[in-house]
Amino acid sequence: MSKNNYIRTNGRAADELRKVSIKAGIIKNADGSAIIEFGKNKIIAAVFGPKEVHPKHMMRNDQAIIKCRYHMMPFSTDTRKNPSLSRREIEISKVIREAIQPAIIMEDYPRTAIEVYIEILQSDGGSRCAAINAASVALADAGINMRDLITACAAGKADGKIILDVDDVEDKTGEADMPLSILPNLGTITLFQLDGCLSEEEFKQALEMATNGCKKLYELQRNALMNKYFNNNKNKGV
Amino acid sequence: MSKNNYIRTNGRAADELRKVSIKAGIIKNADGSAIIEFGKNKIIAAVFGPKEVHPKHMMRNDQAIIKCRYHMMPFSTDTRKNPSLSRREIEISKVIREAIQPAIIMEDYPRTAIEVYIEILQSDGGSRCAAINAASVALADAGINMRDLITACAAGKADGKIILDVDDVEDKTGEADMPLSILPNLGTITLFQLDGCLSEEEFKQALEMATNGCKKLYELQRNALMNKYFNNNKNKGV
Amino acid sequence: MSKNNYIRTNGRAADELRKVSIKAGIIKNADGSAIIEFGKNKIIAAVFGPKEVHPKHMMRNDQAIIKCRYHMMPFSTDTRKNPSLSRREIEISKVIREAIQPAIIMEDYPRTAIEVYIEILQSDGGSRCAAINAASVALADAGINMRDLITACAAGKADGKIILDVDDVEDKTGEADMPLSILPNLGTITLFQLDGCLSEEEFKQALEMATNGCKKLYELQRNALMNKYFNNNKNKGV
Amino acid sequence: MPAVKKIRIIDSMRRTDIENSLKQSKRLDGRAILDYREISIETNVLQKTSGSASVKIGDSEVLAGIKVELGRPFPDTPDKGIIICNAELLPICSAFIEPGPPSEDAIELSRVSDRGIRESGMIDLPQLVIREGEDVFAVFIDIAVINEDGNLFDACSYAIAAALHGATMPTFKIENDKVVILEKVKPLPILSLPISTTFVKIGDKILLDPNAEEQTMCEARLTLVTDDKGNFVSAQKGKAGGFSFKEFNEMIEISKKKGEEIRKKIIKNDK
Amino acid sequence: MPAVKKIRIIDSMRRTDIENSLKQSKRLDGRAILDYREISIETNVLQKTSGSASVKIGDSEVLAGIKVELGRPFPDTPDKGIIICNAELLPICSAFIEPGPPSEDAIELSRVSDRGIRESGMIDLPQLVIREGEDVFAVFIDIAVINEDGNLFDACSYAIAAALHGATMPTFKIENDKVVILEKVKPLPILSLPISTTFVKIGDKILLDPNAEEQTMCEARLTLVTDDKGNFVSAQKGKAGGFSFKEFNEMIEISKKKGEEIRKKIIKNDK
Amino acid sequence: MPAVKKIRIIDSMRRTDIENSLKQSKRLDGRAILDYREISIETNVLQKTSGSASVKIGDSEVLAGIKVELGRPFPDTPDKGIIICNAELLPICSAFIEPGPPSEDAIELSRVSDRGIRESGMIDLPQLVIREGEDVFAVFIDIAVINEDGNLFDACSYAIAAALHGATMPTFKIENDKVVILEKVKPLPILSLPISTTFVKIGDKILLDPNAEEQTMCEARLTLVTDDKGNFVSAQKGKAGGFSFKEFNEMIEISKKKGEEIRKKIIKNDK
Repeated sequence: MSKNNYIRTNGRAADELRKVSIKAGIIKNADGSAIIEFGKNKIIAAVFGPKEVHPKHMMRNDQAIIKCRYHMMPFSTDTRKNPSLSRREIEISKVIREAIQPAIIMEDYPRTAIEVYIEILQSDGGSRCAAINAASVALADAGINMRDLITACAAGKADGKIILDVDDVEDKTGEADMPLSILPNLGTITLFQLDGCLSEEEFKQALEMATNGCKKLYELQRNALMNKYFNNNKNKGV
Repeated sequence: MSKNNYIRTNGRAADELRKVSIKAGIIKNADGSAIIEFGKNKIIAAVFGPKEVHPKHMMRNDQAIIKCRYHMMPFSTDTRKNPSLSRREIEISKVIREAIQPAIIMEDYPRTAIEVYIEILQSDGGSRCAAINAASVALADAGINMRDLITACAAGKADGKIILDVDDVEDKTGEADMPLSILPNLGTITLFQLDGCLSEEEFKQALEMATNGCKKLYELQRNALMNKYFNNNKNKGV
Repeated sequence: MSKNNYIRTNGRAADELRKVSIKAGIIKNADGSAIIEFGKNKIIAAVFGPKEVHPKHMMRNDQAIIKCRYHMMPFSTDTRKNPSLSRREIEISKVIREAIQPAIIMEDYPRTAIEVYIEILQSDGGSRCAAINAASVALADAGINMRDLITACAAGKADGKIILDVDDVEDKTGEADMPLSILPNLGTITLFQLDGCLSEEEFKQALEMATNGCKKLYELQRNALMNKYFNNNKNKGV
Repeated sequence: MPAVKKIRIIDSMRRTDIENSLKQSKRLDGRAILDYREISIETNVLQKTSGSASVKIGDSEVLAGIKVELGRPFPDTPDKGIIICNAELLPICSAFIEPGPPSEDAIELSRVSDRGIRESGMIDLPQLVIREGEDVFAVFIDIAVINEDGNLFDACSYAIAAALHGATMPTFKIENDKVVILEKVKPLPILSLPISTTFVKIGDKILLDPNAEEQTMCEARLTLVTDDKGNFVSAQKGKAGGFSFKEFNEMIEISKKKGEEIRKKIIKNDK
Repeated sequence: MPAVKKIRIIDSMRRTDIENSLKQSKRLDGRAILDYREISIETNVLQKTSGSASVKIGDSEVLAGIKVELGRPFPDTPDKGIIICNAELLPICSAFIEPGPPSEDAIELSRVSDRGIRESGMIDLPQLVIREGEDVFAVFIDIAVINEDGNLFDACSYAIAAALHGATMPTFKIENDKVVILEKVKPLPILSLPISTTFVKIGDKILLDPNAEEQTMCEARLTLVTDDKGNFVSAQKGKAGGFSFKEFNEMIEISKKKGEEIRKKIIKNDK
Repeated sequence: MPAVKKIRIIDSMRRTDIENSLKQSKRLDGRAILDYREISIETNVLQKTSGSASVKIGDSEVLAGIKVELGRPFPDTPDKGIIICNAELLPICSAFIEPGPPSEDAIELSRVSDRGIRESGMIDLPQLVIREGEDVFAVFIDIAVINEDGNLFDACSYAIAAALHGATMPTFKIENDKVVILEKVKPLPILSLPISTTFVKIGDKILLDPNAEEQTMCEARLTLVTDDKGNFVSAQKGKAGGFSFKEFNEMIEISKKKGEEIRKKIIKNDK
């Protein structure tokens, strides 16, 4: 896509993703699950449900409710993270829930809860996008009725250049990070955030680049699901 | 009332109140509300209800329950206050609830909750008394059936003299602070606290002085309510 | 039992208990209670119930549930303890609950809760064992149907020797501590923990020594109950 | 274990009995309306403290323990030691208390006890300073409510007074710019013994020293704290009802007399 | 008081009214779809702060207060001051807000406000350093939501901008190796005024400045923050629905224009 | 998301099947009563740690990560480094685990794991001291339970042993009176490899390595931890039933043998 020859300090081209691998169905006790390795990110998403709603007053008669928790293990970060949920984790839990819900056919599961648990075992830049990709595969693995997969990728700016898929080092030293999630077949933006500074031109360029990144992720998600169901892969475990 | 010519470091006579202004009906979403400026105190009280009781086990079949929260904003104090509720705020919430409840005709509202929320935007000495005056006006503004208004004022001792309406500086350097609230027409004491040291004579003198202060506040409360209902003042907002 | 003449730094023989006194029925508001002084330990156990279960979802239709809380007062330790429940207290609450439950005829009290509250007023080594002995007497004092008393005593190793009933100093400087609780007439081990290092031989020796200690405690527990019921001792209070 | 608190309810027949009895100024336990129940005070009951006391008023029983430890002064009072006072309503004390974070009642009890100490100038705080602005002694006053039968404000007041009166504090030396605590102790500097008296109003009667039933059904409660010199040093009105000014003036008179009686009891006990 | 939150529900008749009106690109309060409600901004409304502002957008009302205090830098940024930004949804502001620990919504509001300040480089953080790695100034930005009628993201953004624009900070000297704060103050170093614009989508319409009803029933929300130079410095999409790319591009254009208008309003207000 | 925990229930038919099978000393998964399930151990699975291991026992799976960071010693052990051990039952691991503050079970698992490390003298704590009383290394041992099918005590024990065996720690220098961490690392000083074996009692049978069903329906549980020299270094009985002394002696014998087998597996794995 990108025509320029700019090479990033991590050796990637401006529009090059980190190495990504996704595997579906790795938690035996979950109804659906996936593990994604995305650069140094190592993230498990597990889905439970549709199941009974607790507490009762959260139940909705016309549709499911989605619960979502994004949680980092203390050993996932450079400096040990306190085990209790930070405000950052609470906010990311919310934006991920809102990013995945548009894909779920909520009215197929009235009076139930669908729980999505995301565990960051090892973190790198872009963990929320990686988590959404894993959660999407886990939802499909759980057999939840969906309109589309949700696929996520960030673009950003570092060293004056618009780049795809910002890693940890680029996030810290760079000028901007813009995570995006879309429903690729429906053309719908379901997560969008921006931290940093972009001109209007750069903003649009980054949005296009992130969208193209999402399309690549979509293929990897589909492969992960096909690998599970057609290779009849019975292996479980991280 | 006071015959002596003692002038306090803040320029007030011994039995002189700080400048007070009360305005009713300033929070659109509340059922009743008031803002009071009392010296440097700037306090909003808002009333919601009568409304459904949560949790259910707190409901009383023969009368309303009153919930009351006194809360200080982090920017209300000289040094920034931690946003979470302190033990002091919890105690003051309790004594204010017990100070205002005797005025409310509780049996008119069985199986309901009346919520009184007090927000200290700017604090000075005597914030609990100022808050009670505002809460009383907010209750009346909400149309809650009441036996009387509740009106509050402190007296105390500073620089060896008994004084009315202790401000922040006098509270810190002074010898005693004695907040009082009464139902002025019923002659009932509903809040009373003392911190500091008073002889029996001084105690009685302070009690009388605070009672007189309450009477002045009562006029200001009535004016605030009349201003709202007779001037048909539609302005809202802090 | 022990034939050797080893004398510990605290003056006790290897298989000698600290001074123990138990008194039943000392908390008027409780359904059953006991205070134990065990060395420097001073511990009250109080039992409430069988009573209604809160929250409802914890109720069991075929048997009682046991709630147990082991709690240390801030003044019970050498350095003041923070008043909130520590992870240590939560774990000990659990192991004590599991130690006493086998003695209770749970199916006699379906749909109820039996609450056991343990307050450490003064702590020394072996507080969990002392607490179990007191809780056992308090349960009997409450008239709860029991298969047996629960009786507890630790053994351990200090200064290279296997010793009975490890006190605070021996616990800190010693090599091992092994608390044990048994149902003495049924010959059942209901609490067992080990911290420290024991060879297989030492392990078995300590287990035997602790078992013998339990038997001595059993007599003291029975005496406490008999003193209450046969001496018709009406005195209450710590 | 969540804190779903059972509420103490006085059934209507019992309530009528209490009220009828009060019409003759008599209480169901035989007391006159201004009588205290039997007060017993025992000191030095806890070994790991610098001072302690067990106090019973009738069937109400509390235990106070003092610990004096190294601490840092608050930034705005670099020249004063620290007081931390905390009362816990233990779940052993009543079927109506559940374990869990401190209830509103426990917080009020703690704070009223704390202010009774602090505002009366009971402890000579400048004497607790080691190095101004750097190191001071912190006096921890922890109270356990062992059995609850009303009037905990007074029980805590007396337990605090008895525990502090005769409490000790460590001595120290400075070595290599560090504070070293020595084995020798000295008396904690106590300047006065404030004593609390608690009234409740039932119908048109003012009662002293309410038991649990009286406290549950009363309309209003008032605690007045007086010091050695007959000054009023702290007060707290409670419950969702009120007092008339006439009632107030009565309670002021009574509290001074009763406070003096009880103070003597505590000082005598400690000799 | 536990946090059992009532949920705001728009009944189906009202919903139909709103939708029918939007078919003609009209809102029930008479606004066109890209109109803001009346915005009023007042500064220096709180005495105990270094800067403050009250902002109303229609019936939404927020109050921001700035306090600048001594602090320690974070270990990984020894050469920068500290920003702490916190927004509270006070229970006075709505029947749908209960007191208690901050809800998910309040945390999102706080963090989006915080990032809007932080990522735009609004405050010149190196200017807040007293001694690198040791002492810095911490800027506390606290926001109280007084009345809630939608679009709090923008109301907070404008209140922050208005409060910081013209805020002061203390001056200091070093004496005996200690930082001494002086009475004299100087302006807080502000580098830019980022301004947020918030859109919602209802059906196929994009609306600016949603009121509470519109925000409750919308499918998706987008906040775009632009700075003085027309750069985009922060963004947040919310709600469990999505936008098309076409809608996105529209909002990008509009936000730049509207941001510029509002920025002028804030700067003018402060003169 | 509140912590309303679903309770695992074994229905009565399944229970009868398990019990009937145990009468012939057989388990439903085909194991003999003293057989472990397949144990797999993989180390160095996490890049941001100083040591890590993934352990599976049948379908139970845990992940341990070690981080070694600068810390301050506890006042009573100025000459020792610090261990902090924490196990989390992640909500992904089971339909019976809800997110929220650690449950009683998680706290017990953490503390038993912690004591297994601490009381066995597994880590040479004096070697972690940088400057006595001032700076030490803190070893954080965090465990994530990824999938739960019983016997987490043993899975955690093996994951800790495997992660610590071969873990590293930083080297440092003192510069201008400050501790500077260097890039070079050295082995974490490990003195022994304690290994846990966990038994449960169902009816009159003692089983090793219970799966989730067996652990749910058992009467009592015992974990015995032995070290390289065959010493017993830690133990924990659990569940609301008991063991006879005869059963106890059996478990003592078995745990030594099994512990030795598993220890070899861990050491071999690490080569």
